[in-house]
Amino acid sequence: AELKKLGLAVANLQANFFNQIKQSVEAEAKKRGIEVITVDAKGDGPTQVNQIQDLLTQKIDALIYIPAGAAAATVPVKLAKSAGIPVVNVDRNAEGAPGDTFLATDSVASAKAVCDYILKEAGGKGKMVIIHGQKGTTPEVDRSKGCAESLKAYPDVKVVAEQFSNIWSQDEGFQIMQNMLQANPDVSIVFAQADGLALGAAQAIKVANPSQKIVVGGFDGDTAALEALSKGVFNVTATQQTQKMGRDAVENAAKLVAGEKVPPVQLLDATLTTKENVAGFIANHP
Amino acid sequence: MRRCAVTDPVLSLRGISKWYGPLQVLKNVSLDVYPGEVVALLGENGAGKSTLSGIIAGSRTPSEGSMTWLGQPYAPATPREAIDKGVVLIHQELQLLPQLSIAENVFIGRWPMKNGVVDRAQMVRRAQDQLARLNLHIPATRTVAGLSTANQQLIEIAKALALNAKLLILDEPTAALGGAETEALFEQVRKLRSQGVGIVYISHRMEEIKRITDRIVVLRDGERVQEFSDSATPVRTIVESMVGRPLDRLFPALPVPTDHPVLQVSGLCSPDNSFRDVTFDVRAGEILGIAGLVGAGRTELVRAISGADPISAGSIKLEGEELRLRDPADAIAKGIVMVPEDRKEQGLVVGHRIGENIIYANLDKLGGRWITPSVKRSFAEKAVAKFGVKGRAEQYASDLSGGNQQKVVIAKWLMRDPKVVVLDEPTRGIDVGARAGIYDIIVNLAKRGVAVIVVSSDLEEVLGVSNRILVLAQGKQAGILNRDQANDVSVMELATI
Amino acid sequence: MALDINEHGLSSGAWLSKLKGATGPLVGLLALCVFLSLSTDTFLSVRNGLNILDQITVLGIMAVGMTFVILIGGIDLSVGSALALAMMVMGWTANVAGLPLPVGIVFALVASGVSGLIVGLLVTQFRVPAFIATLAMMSAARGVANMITDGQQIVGFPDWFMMLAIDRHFGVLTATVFLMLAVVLAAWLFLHFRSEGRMLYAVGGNPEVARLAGINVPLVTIGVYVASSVLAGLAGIVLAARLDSVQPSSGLGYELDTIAAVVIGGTSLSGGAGGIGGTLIGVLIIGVLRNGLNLLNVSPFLQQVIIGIVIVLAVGAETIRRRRA
Amino acid sequence: MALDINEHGLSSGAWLSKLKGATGPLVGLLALCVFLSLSTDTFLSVRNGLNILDQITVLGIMAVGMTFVILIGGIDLSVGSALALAMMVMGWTANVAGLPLPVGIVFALVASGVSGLIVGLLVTQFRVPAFIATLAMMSAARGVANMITDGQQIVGFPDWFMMLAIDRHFGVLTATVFLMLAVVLAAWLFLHFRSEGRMLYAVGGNPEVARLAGINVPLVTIGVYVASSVLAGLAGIVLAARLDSVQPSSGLGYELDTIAAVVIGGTSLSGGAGGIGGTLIGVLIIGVLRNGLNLLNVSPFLQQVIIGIVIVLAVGAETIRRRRA
Ligand SMILES: Nc1ncnc2c1ncn2[C@@H]1O[C@H](COP(=O)(O)OP(=O)(O)OP(=O)(O)O)[C@@H](O)[C@H]1O
Ligand SMILES: Nc1ncnc2c1ncn2[C@@H]1O[C@H](COP(=O)(O)OP(=O)(O)OP(=O)(O)O)[C@@H](O)[C@H]1O
Ligand SMILES: O[C@@H]1[C@H](O)[C@H](O)CO[C@H]1O
Ligand SMILES: [Mg+2]
Ligand SMILES: [Mg+2]
Repeated sequence: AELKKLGLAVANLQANFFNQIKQSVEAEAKKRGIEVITVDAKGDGPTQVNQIQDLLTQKIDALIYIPAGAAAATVPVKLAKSAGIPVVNVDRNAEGAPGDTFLATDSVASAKAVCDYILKEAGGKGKMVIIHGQKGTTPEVDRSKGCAESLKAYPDVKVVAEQFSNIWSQDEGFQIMQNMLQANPDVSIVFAQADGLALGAAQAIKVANPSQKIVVGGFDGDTAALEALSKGVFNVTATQQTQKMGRDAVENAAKLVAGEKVPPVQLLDATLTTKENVAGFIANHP
Repeated sequence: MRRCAVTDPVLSLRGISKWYGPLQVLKNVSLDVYPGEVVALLGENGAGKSTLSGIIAGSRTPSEGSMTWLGQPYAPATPREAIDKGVVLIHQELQLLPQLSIAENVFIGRWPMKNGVVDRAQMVRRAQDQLARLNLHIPATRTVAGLSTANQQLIEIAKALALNAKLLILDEPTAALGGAETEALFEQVRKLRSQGVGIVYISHRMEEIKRITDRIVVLRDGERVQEFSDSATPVRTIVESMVGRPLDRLFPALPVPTDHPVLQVSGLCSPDNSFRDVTFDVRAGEILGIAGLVGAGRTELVRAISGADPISAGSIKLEGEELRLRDPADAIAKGIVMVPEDRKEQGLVVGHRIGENIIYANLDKLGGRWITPSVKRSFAEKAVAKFGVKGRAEQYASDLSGGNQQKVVIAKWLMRDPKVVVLDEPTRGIDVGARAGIYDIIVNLAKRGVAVIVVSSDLEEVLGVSNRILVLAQGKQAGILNRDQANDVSVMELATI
Repeated sequence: MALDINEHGLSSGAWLSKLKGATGPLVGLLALCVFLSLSTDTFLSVRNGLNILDQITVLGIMAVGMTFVILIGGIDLSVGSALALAMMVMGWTANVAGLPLPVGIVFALVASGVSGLIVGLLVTQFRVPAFIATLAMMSAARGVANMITDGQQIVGFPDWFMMLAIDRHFGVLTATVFLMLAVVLAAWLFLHFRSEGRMLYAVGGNPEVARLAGINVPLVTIGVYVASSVLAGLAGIVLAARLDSVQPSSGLGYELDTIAAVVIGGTSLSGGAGGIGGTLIGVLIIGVLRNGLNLLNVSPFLQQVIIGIVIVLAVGAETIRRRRA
Repeated sequence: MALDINEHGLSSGAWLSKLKGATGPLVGLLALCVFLSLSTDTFLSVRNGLNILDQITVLGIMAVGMTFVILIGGIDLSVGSALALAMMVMGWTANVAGLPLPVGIVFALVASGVSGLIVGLLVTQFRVPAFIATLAMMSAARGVANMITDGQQIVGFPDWFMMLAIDRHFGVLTATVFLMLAVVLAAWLFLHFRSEGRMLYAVGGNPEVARLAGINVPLVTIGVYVASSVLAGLAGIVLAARLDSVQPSSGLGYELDTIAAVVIGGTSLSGGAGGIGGTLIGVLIIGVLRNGLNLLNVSPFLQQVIIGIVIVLAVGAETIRRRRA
């Protein structure tokens, strides 16, 4: 069979990372003459289940699926499977019901790299806070795991506060960091699990104007974040290959529809990005 | 006082008609009002008096006809335009903002300004002056909420007086007023008349009409049917012109009460002292009137008896059994029901159908089974028919005239066969014809052995309908008069101690 | 037809007029359906119809409770949180405490009922405005829902549970859709034919009139908030079946959706007027609109704009209709 | 004292009573402050006080507009979206179209004003209930905000802009806090001393009474919705300065926060009663509460529960006070 109509179910278009993937999927599909139907769950699992029902009603040939929540992730896959539609999971995968293939960044390794960098930058000691992503989602779980590994090597760093965000957004990052700074004014290290959160945190720090230096690490390589990185707004991120992820997703969907076999998990690298090497990513996002 | 033939009218109406959809409520009405005269506008409920007032004051637009103001064509599109010309209407319904101060209410929409800002000090001062004109000595900075209806009505009047009107229309200004307040109002009306203000006066109280007005114009079914300018015209003639048929009598003959006491009240006190140490009983088949000046505590007393307000001391016994009333439901369950003084806020859900309103008071009787539309309709229709409500069960209460609304309130209670019926101001704002109907209902209740309590500010009414009259003065029981001892002098003497 | 009139006292015209404020929305709904049937080849199919029913179960159940609340002139902002609380209590009971799932369901309904009871007591005994009482409960119940598992979701319930939302019995209705329809029907019968139902209208029409008519206004009020919360809890259980999981952030923002459905359906926010029929129309408008926009392949951002416009049209149509009349 | 009465017509006791519905909340606010001063060593400091002021700027400005709306008996659910719309228009004008930022600010305020104008027209001319009209606008304006940059955020404005939210002039107030205080003061003066301000109370108290008193009710209503939207837009600009970026998801859920602040401050949802003084107290309660819970290092989930409880206490205190009286 041939891939003619593709459903794209996005978790939340307000996150730049997803928006980049969406734009890449749509560009790639256009190139191949494939029709894409995009739906945005705005972070709500039940909404996404409804949307996927509607996609299936429209007889899509394949589904690219970025789960909106941690909890409901299995249902859409089951729905699609029972309709005989192949599923490409991107960024997040559900344990009980994985997609036919899963495309994502190796978050454990990349988060370890980011944390290694900020912990070293801070001199290997001090108080640290972690702003998590949406609780229980694959990237949140993996990035927490990666950073924890890194922390093992730095016994003098004390994690004094951890909080979860809901939609990985800048407002949330700002709010959470502001709260954390009130309770812990002497924080010197911040790991925010996405660039939106990191940018918000950096701004909260700027507004609070603390006496100590605070190192901030993010994740993603959001368009706006890379600009900010180049201006020294925060210290480091891991740039994910969003463009490639989008292209690969379409590619894999086409293969699955054609009946070809694809590996169940395909992890991509993210590149540790600092002020030094950011220019290349701004010019040309991977 | 006769108008001078050479002066021109301030206001002339020619051929005014008004339709609401297919319903014509004013038919080709013409009217002149001259400076310095008081014209009474009379008619039954629904005759079109308020509609005509609204047209003059710019709050409604006529469907046909024309008006002139001081000789110039006059067609106000908004109340503002009319007010600016000097046409001021005191609406039948209170038009006050309870959350705001009295002063602000008096000057609403026309705040005294100084340097582009509202001059609050001046506003309070001037409002206080206006209140003083009506013998009202309440601080003008007080909020309106919580004031008695009578005082609110006086504020409404003060609001109009502050406007320096050339034409003042008063739509039932005394419906909620007692004798003293009415006098204060009349004094102001006379003063304005002597200053050359033209006045249109609407009321259902015939004795007032005779006292204050120079000329009487009667509306019937939206038509101007007659004019009386001879002050010697007997009331009966005027009333018959209003209702369009001969009227035999207003008050029916009272039955003789039994000796069996149904309700016994002793030493009753209210927590806020609005009445103290009240003791009386009402026998089966008896009508007990309660009289007193405005603010004497009559409403509070009957509300307490019917469970609407708490008491702080004393006892209420029904057929010998002492009652502990925590809320109206308790009283209703025992057979004590009340027709409250404020029809629109307490008696009826005006936005709902008549049938529903009747059902609301009888839900426990209908409860436990399915209230199907047919159950509901037959129940409501029975009530409507039994008490002569002019209307159908599925009509909205808001579509009925005041008199018919009042009958619905009575009907909803009487379907329960109560032992004690309390009526607080049962004929407020109701025309003479409809009033006779309500008196008939009251007397028929007594004939059936019900104990009836009637509270009224209309002295003629209490005198006409009661076997005995309890008089309250500032919350204290001033005395109980038998029918043969009671007359306006004896009642007023007790009320003013 | 003539028989109809005699039996139910209502001609078909009268039936229409029974919907009162909802005729505009009904026209809007029908117009929407006609438009979607013509402009897509997927909308008008049994399968899609059943999908829509599936999709509105949660909203539909919550909207029934909200109709009660709005009818008495109140408002309930806590429904989304009550839903989450019920879900977490159920999940915890079944998957952490290890009790049978039905016990979890009972606990869940009790938990949401308690939340409604607290709201009812705050409103009637402490005179806290409903808006504030339910706003506070929205925050507090969400907090408790989060604390149960420290913010963690719980995944995986017995198969029979999930099947309630998936198995189409007799090839048509899932158990959850059936439940919603049963709730709607029961609520309609209750409001129309039971004296307790009529009390809601009286209280909403004018609480003082209702009190003087012998109706126990505080009791009715408390009952209504408990009902609204329990129905939100029930909706949470349906949602759990649909998602085969529970998480404490469920139902965020549902309060506005639910109120919108009720108000679009012609129930007046000032109380005393409206009903379940209108609410069903309101729920369907929201459901059909979201479904249709997906089928039309309207881009997500434009969808938001169109949803806004259609809601205004559906409600505004009522005004225009009245003006003509 | 006697002099006071003569000069201002108000004794100090009367001043307190001017707050009417807000005395309970004021007591609540004071109790909260005393409690936090005793239980933390960080709360009672100039620095923390200034922090709180910074944190409430956005809410404070929006709450002023919402006070107007609620005073006339309306409600505005679209403020969060109007804020986002203004932010995106400003960002797009300045960073995409490349016009000077002040031009962007003007365009932003105009855009939010248009959104308020549409709401006002819907409410007055098409009789759409405010709840529905603003709910629809909430969806539509959010959609438009998203479409401007296809959902992307815009980061990086001229330094002077960000400094408005950071630089503490004379070591005390940032420009944005100053702006908020100016807005609050202006609104207070307007409501108290301008006839247009008094009209709001009349319209909210009873629109028919207002009409009969010659007040142009539709015009007042439209003006109020425009003001509310423009103030939300202004809050958006302040937020942009604070975040040094704009994104279309900003302000999600702010409508309930804003309404809560106003209602906690004693302004009645049924209109006609309340004022800016109370709103300021409501905003401060929310601000101090959030700040205090952080200083006390209360876990986020427990914070939600406590926020709910404190809101109820602050408002319920009013009832208890009245009962005593
Ligand atoms: N807005 C309206 N729509 C339809 N009919 C109306 C409306 N307002 C008044 N009416 C009808 O017009 C008629 C005249 O009403 P109006 O209020 O002028 O009577 P009225 O003489 O003032 O009576 P009352 O003595 O009870 O005050 C009544 O039949 C009334 O039901
Ligand atoms: N001048 C006043 N200032 C403040 N409160 C008043 C004033 N006059 C009356 N009240 C209060 O208003 C309430 C209602 O009084 P109201 O006049 O209704 O009593 P009433 O005896 O039933 O008279 P009526 O039924 O004729 O109006 C009473 O509690 C009374 O204390
Ligand atoms: O991995 C992604 C990104 O970090 C994004 O910022 C939000 O959602 C996560 O799942
Ligand atoms: Mg009248
Ligand atoms: Mg009275």
